[in-house]
Amino acid sequence: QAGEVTVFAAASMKTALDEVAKSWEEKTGDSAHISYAGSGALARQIAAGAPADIYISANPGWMETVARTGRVQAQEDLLANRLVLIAHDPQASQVTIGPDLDLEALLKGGKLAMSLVNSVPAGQYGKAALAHYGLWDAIAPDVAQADNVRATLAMVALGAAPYGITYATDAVAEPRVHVVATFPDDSHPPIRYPAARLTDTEAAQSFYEALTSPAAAKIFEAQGFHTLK
Amino acid sequence: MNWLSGQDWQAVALSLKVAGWATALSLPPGIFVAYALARWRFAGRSIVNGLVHLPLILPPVVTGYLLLIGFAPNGPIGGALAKIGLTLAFTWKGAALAAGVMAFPLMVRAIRLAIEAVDPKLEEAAATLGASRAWVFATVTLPLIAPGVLAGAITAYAKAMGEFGATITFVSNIPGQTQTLPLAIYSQLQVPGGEADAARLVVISVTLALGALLVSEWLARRIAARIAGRG
Amino acid sequence: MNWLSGQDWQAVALSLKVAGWATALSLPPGIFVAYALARWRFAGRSIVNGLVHLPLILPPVVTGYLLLIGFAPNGPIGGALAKIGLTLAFTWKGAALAAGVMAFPLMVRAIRLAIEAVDPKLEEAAATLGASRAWVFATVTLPLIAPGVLAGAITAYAKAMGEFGATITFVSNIPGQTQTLPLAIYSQLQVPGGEADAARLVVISVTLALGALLVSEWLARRIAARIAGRG
Amino acid sequence: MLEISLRHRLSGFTLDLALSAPSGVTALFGPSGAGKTTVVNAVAGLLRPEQGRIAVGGEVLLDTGANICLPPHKRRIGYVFQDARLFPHLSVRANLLYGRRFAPVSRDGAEFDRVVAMLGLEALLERRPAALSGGEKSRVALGRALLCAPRMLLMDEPLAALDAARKEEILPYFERLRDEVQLPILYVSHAPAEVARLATSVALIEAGHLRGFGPAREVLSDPGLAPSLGMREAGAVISGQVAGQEADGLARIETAGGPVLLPYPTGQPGQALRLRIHAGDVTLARGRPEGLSALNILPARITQIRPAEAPSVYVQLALGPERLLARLTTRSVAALGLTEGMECHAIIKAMSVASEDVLGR
Amino acid sequence: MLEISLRHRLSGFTLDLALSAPSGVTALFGPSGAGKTTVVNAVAGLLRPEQGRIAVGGEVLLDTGANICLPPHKRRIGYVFQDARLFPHLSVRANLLYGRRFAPVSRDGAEFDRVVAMLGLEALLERRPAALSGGEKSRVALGRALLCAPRMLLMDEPLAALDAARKEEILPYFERLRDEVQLPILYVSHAPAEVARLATSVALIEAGHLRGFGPAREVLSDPGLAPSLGMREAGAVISGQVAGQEADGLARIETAGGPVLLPYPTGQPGQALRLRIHAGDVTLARGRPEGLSALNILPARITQIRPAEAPSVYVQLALGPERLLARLTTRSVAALGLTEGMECHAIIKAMSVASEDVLGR
Ligand SMILES: Nc1ncnc2c1ncn2[C@@H]1O[C@H](COP(=O)(O)OP(=O)(O)OP(=O)(O)O)[C@@H](O)[C@H]1O
Ligand SMILES: Nc1ncnc2c1ncn2[C@@H]1O[C@H](COP(=O)(O)OP(=O)(O)OP(=O)(O)O)[C@@H](O)[C@H]1O
Ligand SMILES: [Mg+2]
Ligand SMILES: [Mg+2]
Repeated sequence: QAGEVTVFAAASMKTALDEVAKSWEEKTGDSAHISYAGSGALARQIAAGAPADIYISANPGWMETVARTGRVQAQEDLLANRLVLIAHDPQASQVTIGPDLDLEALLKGGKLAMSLVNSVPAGQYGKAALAHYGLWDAIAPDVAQADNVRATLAMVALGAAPYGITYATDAVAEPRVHVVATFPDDSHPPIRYPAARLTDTEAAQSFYEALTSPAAAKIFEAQGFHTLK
Repeated sequence: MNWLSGQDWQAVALSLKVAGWATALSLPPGIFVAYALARWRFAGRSIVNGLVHLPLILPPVVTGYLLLIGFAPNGPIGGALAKIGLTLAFTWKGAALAAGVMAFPLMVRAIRLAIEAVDPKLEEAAATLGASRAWVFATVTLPLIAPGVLAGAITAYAKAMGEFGATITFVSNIPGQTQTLPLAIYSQLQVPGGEADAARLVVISVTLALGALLVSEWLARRIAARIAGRG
Repeated sequence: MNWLSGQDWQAVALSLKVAGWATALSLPPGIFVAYALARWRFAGRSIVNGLVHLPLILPPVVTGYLLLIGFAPNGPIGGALAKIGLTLAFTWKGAALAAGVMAFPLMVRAIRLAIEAVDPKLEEAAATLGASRAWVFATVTLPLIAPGVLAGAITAYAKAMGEFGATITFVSNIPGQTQTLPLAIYSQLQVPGGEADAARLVVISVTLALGALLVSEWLARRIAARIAGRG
Repeated sequence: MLEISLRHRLSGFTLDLALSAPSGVTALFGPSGAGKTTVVNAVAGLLRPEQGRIAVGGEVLLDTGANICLPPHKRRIGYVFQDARLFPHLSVRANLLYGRRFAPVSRDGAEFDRVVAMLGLEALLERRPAALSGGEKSRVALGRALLCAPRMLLMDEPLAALDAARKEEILPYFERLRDEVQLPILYVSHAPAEVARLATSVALIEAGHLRGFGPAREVLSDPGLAPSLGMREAGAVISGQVAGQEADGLARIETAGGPVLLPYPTGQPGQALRLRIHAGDVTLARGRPEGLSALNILPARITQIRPAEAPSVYVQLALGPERLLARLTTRSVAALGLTEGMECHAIIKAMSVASEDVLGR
Repeated sequence: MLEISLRHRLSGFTLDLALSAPSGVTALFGPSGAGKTTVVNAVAGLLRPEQGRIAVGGEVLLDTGANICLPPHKRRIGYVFQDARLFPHLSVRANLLYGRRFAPVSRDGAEFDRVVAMLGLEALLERRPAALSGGEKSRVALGRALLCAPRMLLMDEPLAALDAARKEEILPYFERLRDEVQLPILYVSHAPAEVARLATSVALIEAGHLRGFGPAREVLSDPGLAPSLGMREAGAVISGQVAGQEADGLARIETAGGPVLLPYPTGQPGQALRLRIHAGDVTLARGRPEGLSALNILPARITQIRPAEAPSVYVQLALGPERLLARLTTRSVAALGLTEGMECHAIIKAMSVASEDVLGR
């Protein structure tokens, strides 16, 4: 009899995780139901007793919330990501991230698209990076914060904002944006995607293992993630 | 049709089910509350009125969060319901509850306006003919407010079809169980280049809601024509 | 008060401004569209009706996305407006637009129901006394639908106070410029342990909207009492 | 028996009256704004007066002292509203049948057909009220109240919107309700002819107070109240008994003043009835006049001559125990030398007593 | 001049009539549901008939052939609706003044005061319609139409809800509008007395068709139309001229049949007027009777004896060029041996000609 697994995963992982799940389903004959939403919403639901078998967060902070419920059977950091500066204009020249970067000149009065800098991980990392170079205070008033990375990406893709800060994984898949710089890893806390197994069913264990299989790693890396094994 | 995946069809079917139940189940209390607000003077009237409007005022995420707190399996109401075998959290029933709660103020507003437009003199006339209050309501008030009830129900249905924030916060986004059309659209938007897929779902969602809207308009028109003596 | 940060106060002030303008500016077109839908038979009536309801049916994110496409500085409408010095994207004006668009269907529904409840015979009577169509509307229809207009406006205001999805998608979240209360609440809720801060803002938001609601109820009641000859 | 005592204040208007009427039709008569509808509403239970007591046939409907106030639907009172108040969403038929469901005894279909035929509603049964003319609406409203098997009827100007011919068809039905079904009726009307024809008692209301109240014959022949009734309409009511129908179609009525001939059938021999004789229609002569077309010449004695609006006077006549009222010019009184106590002849044209002035009982 | 020709179908009812009335008051008379309100609505522009033409004083308001249809607010027609249709959100004062703003000439406040006083609305000016009685509502509706300075008035049973005394105050005002202001009036009524008093022309409508139409005096004295007018109400209209007021208050009117005395002032000497004499009020005698209280005894010649509802007949009399109608029993006709062509005397009590039957002009 086929097993079932319910996965709660950060929305930004959808493309890659769908593929991983598909190949897992094909291999095992089991089926995976993946609920994509914000990491925080999912964490709260798990805390409230949601029937999730696996949780993958885009934010170590929410993983702690889940851990406190005592439901976590196994946990590890699954993936890492990098932060990039993207531009709408295909002709935009490459820049170097550093204390001398004149973002305001780049923006020419436009907005810098980011995710919510106090609550969405991509925004938090971006703010930390800009602050690291002492750029944040000057640029803060010109930052347009979207509620998730995809919305940030959409702003740049549509040209509503000339520049934006997103994950490398998001920039890879969107042809209408161009990466003009990658933030040095030491400019912000490490970007980690922790995964946790919340139940002991066979399917859950099998899926949890599949996440770290070489096949999965290939899929994740094709999307621009770094695998941590 | 090959341009919709099986999962998409699931979302369509689920949305129809969720919006249908949300509308159907909130209609009787909607009518009751609207009637009470329109016609009765009771202590706490303002409080009831405020409560009804709350889902309109609150960001949907907050409403969803409050539902989650209340109706989660380990929440106060959810626990009690679980004992009678009714699980709302993370099921389509919960999605219907969220949609119903979000649509409730719209429904009540429409029905209440309709009730306030009914001439109490007609209800008095029915009473002198021997009809009790309940009977007057069923045979005079209700038929006269039918267009308003229809308007309220269809507004609620449309709202339920489009409800996103409270639903994803309360019942999560589980394909086949709680992934309604708006949630499916959201999921698609998370995929780079998913806009085309999302657009298809948007078209379906709009078609379903507008279809219902047109049918209801036509119905309301017929009712009005009958009352105006043209039918 | 020390339990609200300066940024919170900004959000409160901004929300009031945004909801106020959204309601005020959508009122005249809301009345016009409601009147047209209620009383005129024209080709494309269903289309207009469908368009008006669209923001209700669509997930707010989609509405916001469509607004972004249309009104971005380099978008078709946004570009034209920019030439006359009106920037909507990423400004509070855009937030008002988003809130107004989202609230529009609710407003139109309420006003339309009220118009449909007005006895055309009274309008005929006014016409025989020499009043032109516009004058009949201003002196007979409008006063009679005042409670419905009020209901529509207040529903729209409440909705505008709570609007989140379309606003953040269209004008994003810029503290002091576009961060309305719901956006502030949402940001708080995204932080582990942010519930307490969110709750404070929810209380403020609810107070502001319910206050307006109560005032409008009281006003509507006075108007109704005047019409019923009790005032 | 209908007992009403009410006190109720509206801004700028105070209703304060008490009356106790015998069974039959009690007419409420009075100028516009006098308070008639207010009284009727209180009886129906649609208005709760500040103070009052209302009892019908011994049953107390309202007693503010004892805190009794039956809700309208428990009062079983058929009310014909001044404005028709038809249910706009129901067909005429459904409007008519609305009250049937609540009737304690189930009425047979024959009753429905009878009322529909009397009111001429056959062709309208499937219409909705919006597609009716003003008079048609008021006929449906009338039918609806009649068909709810009430134990009392309230009628607020039920015939105001109807033409004379239609009234003529409906009034006998009201009389039957009063006499055969013994239904107490509270009847508001501005038409003295209707009041005279139907009413057992008449209450004259002015500005919320009772100006006059009593048996119909007394109130209607009271010269002091005549102006309030509308000048042309003062007149007395005399009783009689049908003696028979003569060969040429005239009906013969025996009265205290002698036989009176009327130009239409009035009922079975032996039946008691009342004739309303308008004061303006009575001519007096000292000697018995000859060669007149007028058929009814009754010997009478002048009991009272009372000045009315100049230059006219009311002359009250005794026909045996009955009273008749005549309105003459002062010039005629002088020319004929009429004085109180004098014997004379009252001349009444058969044709001037309209059939609406023949009152059953 | 008022020209109306209409064809309009409603489910189960077809209106098809044409009439061309001289200036003055045109009365629409007929049973409930005959189509009176429908005609009036068409004139007001509230109903667009399938076919038709309507012109007032030469101006075309509607001509379906030429595709002309003035909207209601351009027609400047004051309409007193059968249902009052007051604006519920406006005070009585604001209701009354609603039309003033659109009046081409600004009316002075005196006019307002006059109308308010006539209708007895002084105490009600600040009330809202919901706080008015039925008759008060209809008075306000009347005032509202009168005050909009119309070039024509449509009145659909304006007095149906009013008592006799109030009617008596309002009717002279209507006469003044007709005679002094020369306002054309289309007047719907079920009360023959009102029609007789006001109407220049009478249109009798039955089931959507014209049963009779012509000058008031002809229609009202046409024995064939009498049943439609309500039996008691057949009667002729004769012209006269005020000769003067006698010392005892009686007014003397010169008519073709000789002087007629009436018990109230009727106007200035020399003024032309019309008297409506009810057929039921005319007594005939072959010789000149003596010792009667009746003051008016006019020599006449019988021109026609026509059977009416058995056992009565209509006797048409010639008073010079004028026609009088008497209704007698067949027995009286036989007893007196009345035949056509015979000379006789018509006896009319001064008191039986009510002031409402004295028609200006
Ligand atoms: N919408 C309609 N559909 C069908 N028939 C109608 C409609 N409106 C009116 N009628 C019919 O048209 C006829 C004429 O109506 P109208 O109102 O003109 O009568 P009326 O002469 O004014 O009668 P009343 O004296 O009772 O007011 C009536 O028989 C009525 O039933
Ligand atoms: N809500 C109210 N507030 C103040 N006064 C009122 C109210 N309702 C009625 N009235 C007054 O009460 C009085 C009596 O009204 P009612 O309707 O009983 O009169 P009515 O005798 O039926 O008159 P009509 O013959 O005109 O119908 C009127 O003067 C009216 O103006
Ligand atoms: Mg009344
Ligand atoms: Mg009519």
